[in-house]
Amino acid sequence: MSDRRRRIALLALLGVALAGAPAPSRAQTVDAAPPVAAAADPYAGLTSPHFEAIAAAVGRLGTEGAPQAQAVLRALSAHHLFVAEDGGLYVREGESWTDARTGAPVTSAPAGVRAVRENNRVRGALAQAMAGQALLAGDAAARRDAAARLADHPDPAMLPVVDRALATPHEAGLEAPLRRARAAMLLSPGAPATGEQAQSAAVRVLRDAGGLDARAVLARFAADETAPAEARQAAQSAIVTIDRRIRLWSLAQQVFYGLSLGSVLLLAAMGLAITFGVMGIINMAHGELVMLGAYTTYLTQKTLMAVAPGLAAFSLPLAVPAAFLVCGAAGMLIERGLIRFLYGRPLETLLATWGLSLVLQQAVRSLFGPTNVAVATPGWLAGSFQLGGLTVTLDRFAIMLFAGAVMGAVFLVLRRTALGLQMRAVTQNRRMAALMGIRTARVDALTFGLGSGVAGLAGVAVSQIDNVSPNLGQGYIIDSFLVVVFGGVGNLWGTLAAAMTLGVGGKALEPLVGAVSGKILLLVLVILFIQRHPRGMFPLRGRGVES
Amino acid sequence: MTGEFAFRGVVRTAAAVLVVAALLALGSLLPASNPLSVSPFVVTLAGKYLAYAMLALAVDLVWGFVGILTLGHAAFFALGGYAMGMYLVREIGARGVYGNPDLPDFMVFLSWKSLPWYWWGSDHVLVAAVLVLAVPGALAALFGWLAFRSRVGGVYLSIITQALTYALMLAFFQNGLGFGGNNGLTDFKDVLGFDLHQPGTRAGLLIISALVLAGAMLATRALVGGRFGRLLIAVRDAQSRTRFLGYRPDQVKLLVWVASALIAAVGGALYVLQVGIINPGEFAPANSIESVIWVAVGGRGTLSGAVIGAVLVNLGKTLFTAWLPELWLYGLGALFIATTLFLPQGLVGLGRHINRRRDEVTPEVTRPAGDAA
Amino acid sequence: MSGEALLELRGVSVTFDGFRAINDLSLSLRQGEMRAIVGPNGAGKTTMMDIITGKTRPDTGVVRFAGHDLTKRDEAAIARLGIGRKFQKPTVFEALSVRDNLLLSLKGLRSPFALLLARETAEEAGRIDALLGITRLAPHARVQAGGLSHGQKQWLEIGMLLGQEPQLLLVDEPVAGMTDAETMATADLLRDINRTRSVVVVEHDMEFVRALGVGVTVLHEGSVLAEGALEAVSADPRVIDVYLGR
Amino acid sequence: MTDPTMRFTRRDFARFSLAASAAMLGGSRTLRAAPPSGEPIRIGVLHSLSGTMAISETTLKDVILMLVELQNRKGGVLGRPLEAVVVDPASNWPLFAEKARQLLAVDKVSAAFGCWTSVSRKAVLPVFEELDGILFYPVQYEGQECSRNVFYMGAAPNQQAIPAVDYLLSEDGGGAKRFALVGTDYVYPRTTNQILQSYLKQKGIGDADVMVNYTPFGQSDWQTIVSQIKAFGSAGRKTAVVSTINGDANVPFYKELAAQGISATDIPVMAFSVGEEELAGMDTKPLVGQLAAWNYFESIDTPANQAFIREWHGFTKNPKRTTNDPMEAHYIGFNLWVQAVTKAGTTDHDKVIETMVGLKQPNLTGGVAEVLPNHHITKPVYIGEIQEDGQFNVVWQTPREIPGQAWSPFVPETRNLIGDWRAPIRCGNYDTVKKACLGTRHV
Repeated sequence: MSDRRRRIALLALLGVALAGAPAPSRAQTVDAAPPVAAAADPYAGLTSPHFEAIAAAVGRLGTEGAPQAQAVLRALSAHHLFVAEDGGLYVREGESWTDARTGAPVTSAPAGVRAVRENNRVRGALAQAMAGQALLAGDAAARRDAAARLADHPDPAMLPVVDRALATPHEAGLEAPLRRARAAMLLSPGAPATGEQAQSAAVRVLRDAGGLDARAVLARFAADETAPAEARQAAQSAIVTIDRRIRLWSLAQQVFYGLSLGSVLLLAAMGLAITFGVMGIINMAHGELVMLGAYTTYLTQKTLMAVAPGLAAFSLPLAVPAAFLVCGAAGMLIERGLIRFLYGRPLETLLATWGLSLVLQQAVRSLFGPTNVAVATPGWLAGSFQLGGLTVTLDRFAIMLFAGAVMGAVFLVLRRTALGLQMRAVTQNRRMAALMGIRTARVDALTFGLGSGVAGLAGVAVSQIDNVSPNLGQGYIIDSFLVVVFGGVGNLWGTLAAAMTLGVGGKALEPLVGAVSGKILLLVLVILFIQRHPRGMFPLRGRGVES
Repeated sequence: MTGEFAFRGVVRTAAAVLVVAALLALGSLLPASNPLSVSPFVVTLAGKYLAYAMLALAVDLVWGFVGILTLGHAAFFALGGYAMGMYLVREIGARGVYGNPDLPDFMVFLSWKSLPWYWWGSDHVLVAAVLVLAVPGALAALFGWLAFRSRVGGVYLSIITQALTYALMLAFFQNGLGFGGNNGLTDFKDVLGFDLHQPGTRAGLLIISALVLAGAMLATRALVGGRFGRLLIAVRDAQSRTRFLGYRPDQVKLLVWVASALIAAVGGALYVLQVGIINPGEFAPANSIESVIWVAVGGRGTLSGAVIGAVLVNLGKTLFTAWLPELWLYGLGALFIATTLFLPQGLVGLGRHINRRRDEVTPEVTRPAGDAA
Repeated sequence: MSGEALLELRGVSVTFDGFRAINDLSLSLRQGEMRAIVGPNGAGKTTMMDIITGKTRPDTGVVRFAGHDLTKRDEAAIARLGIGRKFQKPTVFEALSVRDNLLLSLKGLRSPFALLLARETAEEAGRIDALLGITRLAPHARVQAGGLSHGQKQWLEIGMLLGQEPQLLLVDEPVAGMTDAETMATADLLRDINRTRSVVVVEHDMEFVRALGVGVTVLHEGSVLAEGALEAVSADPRVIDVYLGR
Repeated sequence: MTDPTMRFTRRDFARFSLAASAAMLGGSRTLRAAPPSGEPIRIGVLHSLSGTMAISETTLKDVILMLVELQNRKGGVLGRPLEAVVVDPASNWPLFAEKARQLLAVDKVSAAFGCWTSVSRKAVLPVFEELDGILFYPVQYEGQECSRNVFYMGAAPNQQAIPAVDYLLSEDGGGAKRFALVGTDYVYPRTTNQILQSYLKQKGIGDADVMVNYTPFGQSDWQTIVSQIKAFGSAGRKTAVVSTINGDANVPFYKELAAQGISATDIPVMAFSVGEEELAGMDTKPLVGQLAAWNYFESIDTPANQAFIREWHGFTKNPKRTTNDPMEAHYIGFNLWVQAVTKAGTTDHDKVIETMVGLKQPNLTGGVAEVLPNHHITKPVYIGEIQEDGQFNVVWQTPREIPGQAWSPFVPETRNLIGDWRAPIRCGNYDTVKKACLGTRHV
């Protein structure tokens, strides 16, 4: 019996295998004589249910072009291209339909239409084709992007397009990427035979260009037995050169990763450095305040989308003050309603705030549901830019700057404002401060509010790189405490140093021992460090500390 | 005299624990038809509470009497649990899913070829018993020695205890470590030949837990009751003064710290026997914090309070997770806030407040300076 | 001067991040001597105490007590050598009863393991009662120390000091915040103690110092400014300078 | 002292769930068939409503409540009303065991629907076997288990992982030649990757072309790993990522992918734990084209699915609330159970378990789920690409339902194991070579 079931399973697997049976890759179809039907009608492929055929057709539209090619490709990328039962291709703009092949508007909506099928394969071909189009017809910026795209995704079928672009006069900025693209194509499978010289030259171009994509092309070429030996040799050595360059840069890269991780830790810990470090309140609900900040960001974004979609891109700048105010207010509420009754009893505070954190989590769960909420990353924060061999991701970079800014602001408040002065006075000698007429209660509330507000700011940053869910806070509370204690309680510089040390240290360990062991190792190191230096990296000195 | 009342409380509570446990155990052996019969579910539950009570007792010993706020005591609890779990897993022997006499199931299906060396001897009950005490004890000794010698105190100590348990949690989550990763150790069959699923065995385990707990309570009472106990209070409240009297507070702390870790470890072992699963979740810092909260709810520095707190809070948890699945967290959170605000000395403190007599003092009356640092 | 030095500091210096608290301080105390240390705030009186009792390690210099090098020992070891210290602010174990405070101070058991099993012996009870007598705290024996008056706490601490049966007592401003009556009584008590033990008293209160009628060492900016009988010292222009800032 | 409270609990459960169902029925009180009567049949709902797993499990609780409501509207089961007993194991594994025991011993539920993580299942397994209960487990899992008391409604590895890799190997899938297996460090990814590795070897993919990486739960900083993947992809051969990353860590992972400019057309990511529910919490624009393999997608257009989604939106009073694969699994499981009870004419656990095998239940995607002798079911496999709207666009599917394999033929230790709960074998781990039942669990 069981054998029968086994057989069914095998059959199924077989079916699977058949479904994905090897089919000729697009590059080949382009060079080989195109399928009979397609020869007559370049659009025929698009009507096919098979991704392979669709991709092929798209490719050919990109290379060989056709009267309506551009319009059709644009329509396809916008999901506006439809196939009718009769095999007709139609573009839909709102409610009006046009015949894709001729561009002529059709009066009555075609019958039984379905959207042209898409998948990664088709999208890939589409991107190539559009790049080809842009290279010939686009504006300067579009042309440069297109050239870069073609260089990173070399496809010999595009060679004529690139050559045409090179032949026509073009601005200086375009030359390099075009050369790179051309070189990459010459070394890619299915490239026209150009002989060893040309290939070695191409290898040199790519070697000087460097980068992972160039490396990929060279690697493929070097592995290809049919290519001439010398050229492959050259490719090999080129790869070595590139790898060396990459290794050098990767050090800088690790540091960048470390610093960006450090700034996240710093942001998360800074609020705590105030409430815990300066006021000595063990606030276990700190993480939840960070979470509130993240949810405030979400709400800000949602409201903007609703009321002023145009401004959606600015939701983050708006979320910053919003989160600060919301969390600051929440903080003062907590201080007035709970913590002030517990001064001088830090451990009770710990327990009460722990209880509070449970309540806050559950409250958010009831309000927003237990699942994550989506916080969009505005366009100006998406993607990354190259700094030499260094990939700088925009969101991380922004968070670094943000962390720096917040740090600076907190310093100003503590060092330059009356409030800051009063805060330090109260924390150093409450009774004396009171005698000098400082309204300590008010100062306490404000200080805690400030710390909570900063936690909220951390929430804004975190919403860009992490889940926004009721559990968000839990993920940061332990690390935050560790940072503050490691740095030395009551010392913002210490917090900064600790955050960066943990960040860079963690990122330095990760490639060596893996993420998990790295974190464990780091924790152990911190424990040992604190046992050598019981008051952290930057201990506060003076008589007051002892008691 | 110091805590006299509390200590009478200890005896009373220990007695109560024994009686209730005995009643439940007997009740579970009655036929279900009998009105006095107790569902085996309740028995295991009670056993679990008592195991937690051991943990709470351990926490109270260091927090209530030496002023060390530990946020990582669950680590010792869990380690004791794992040691016991290893033994129980080996007991399964060839009855596992793969019928492999040498390797636990989780190793078989992650294609381990042989037992890692640190599993050696875990199939002998005596070795297991030693491991239950030795491993957490050794860790506590090492950690404590380092910490107290270099005079790490206050929140610094609290935070690194938390870091310790957190690190252990991450470590045990790793499947590479050979303790079943996230799944931990489970699906135990029997202990010393007694089928763990038999009501008889369960009843027996409950009785044993009660006896061990009562024993631990009286032992700690002796520890903190006598002259040594006075020294503990002295160390808790004015550590440096004891130095100038010629005492070595670090030694005192270390002694109590290790003792406390051992109590927690035994608790963990009993826990695993009755709950039937141990996994890295037990190391979660949240668990340690909760154990502190049990003590706070019951009344810090009273021993009996720790036990009462642990049982009540967990009972509440059991009931509320069933009654109000959506809302129970509010209840729990509110409970902690309310206790700290209105019952600074916990339930025992409340009880004492009600029938307070003149000049009767407890360690809690004056705020330990040790806390603030 | 006859008799070898019980306590000797030679060329002791210590700095706290830049600030020289003790500067090449030398001072020696004979067996059975009582010495009063005076000096304006920040003269380094308390720091000197810290150095002797091992709370602070000197950067340079020698600190010897009855032939032992103190710089190598920690507080506990030094206390066991027979140096008792009374703090400026009375520090007693407030959660414990007066009796328990004294019990803990009694010379003898110090190892935690020994204490585990130790029970209070009749002999110890006797010593405690004696101390209660000396410190006039008998009526409050069972009261929690936290509940005592300031003066009583001072006395209790002195009692604990005696319980240690030290050769040398370091007493830091014992009469701060005491009534005149209490002050005089304290003076008597210290003179009493001095019959059997050496004493170093740090004090501002000149009346009190006069009442003690002992040799005086004036500290200034971490080193000895003048030494000798009170009259001589208080006549010393440099001292007057320091005190009256003329 | 606990005993009376327990009785309270029991009474209180009744009160709670009555109140609950009353609230749920709300408007629907008007339409009703022959009103069910008599002692209600209790079924347990064992899903975390708090803690880390609440993210995924709360929805499943709601689904069961909805199905119960529907069934009661249809006249209940055996003419008796159904009553859902909801408890909160709070993402705490020992608590799962405790709650399971409570449902079986105290509330005497006829069947329980619950668990998400493997560890929670492993935690309750001994309890269900000891007290001979019935558990319907709705989530795809690592396999290598076959208990008499559990019915596995989610996909076994051969119903998700293997077909997914086949797609990636195919031309349409990009013809990947290099694979990065990225997962959270727990049993499901470990086992799945182990299976995939030996499968890939069979497909002629060398070890050098397979990269395996494990990260802790809730990993939130993916910079290093993503850059490693990027480098791994620069060897000149088409590279794909197979992600067994646990739900929570996915958002930062995809965000980092997008940030470092890795698009689905360059290095596609095939995920096994990312469904509509998870996407609802993500900004999907940068994810377009990323892949997921499931046995159900909300976007699959069948009348049954339409009706189900309509019910769901009505029940949750939220027209945006998504449906996902584990929900379908519960739908199938619940209806199979109803069938079994009706057919057996009793809720007696043994009889129901006996009746289950061989039952057929139409799934929501136009196919049929049949309960196999190994207590797994037949499932179709779909590959979907993420679209801007947070839905999946099905780009590939298996020609027919695939029967679930309890034991993977790709793991040497279990190559010869099968589960068959019918006479004469009656064994969850039967060695077809030794012709013997391993272990003693099920005797």
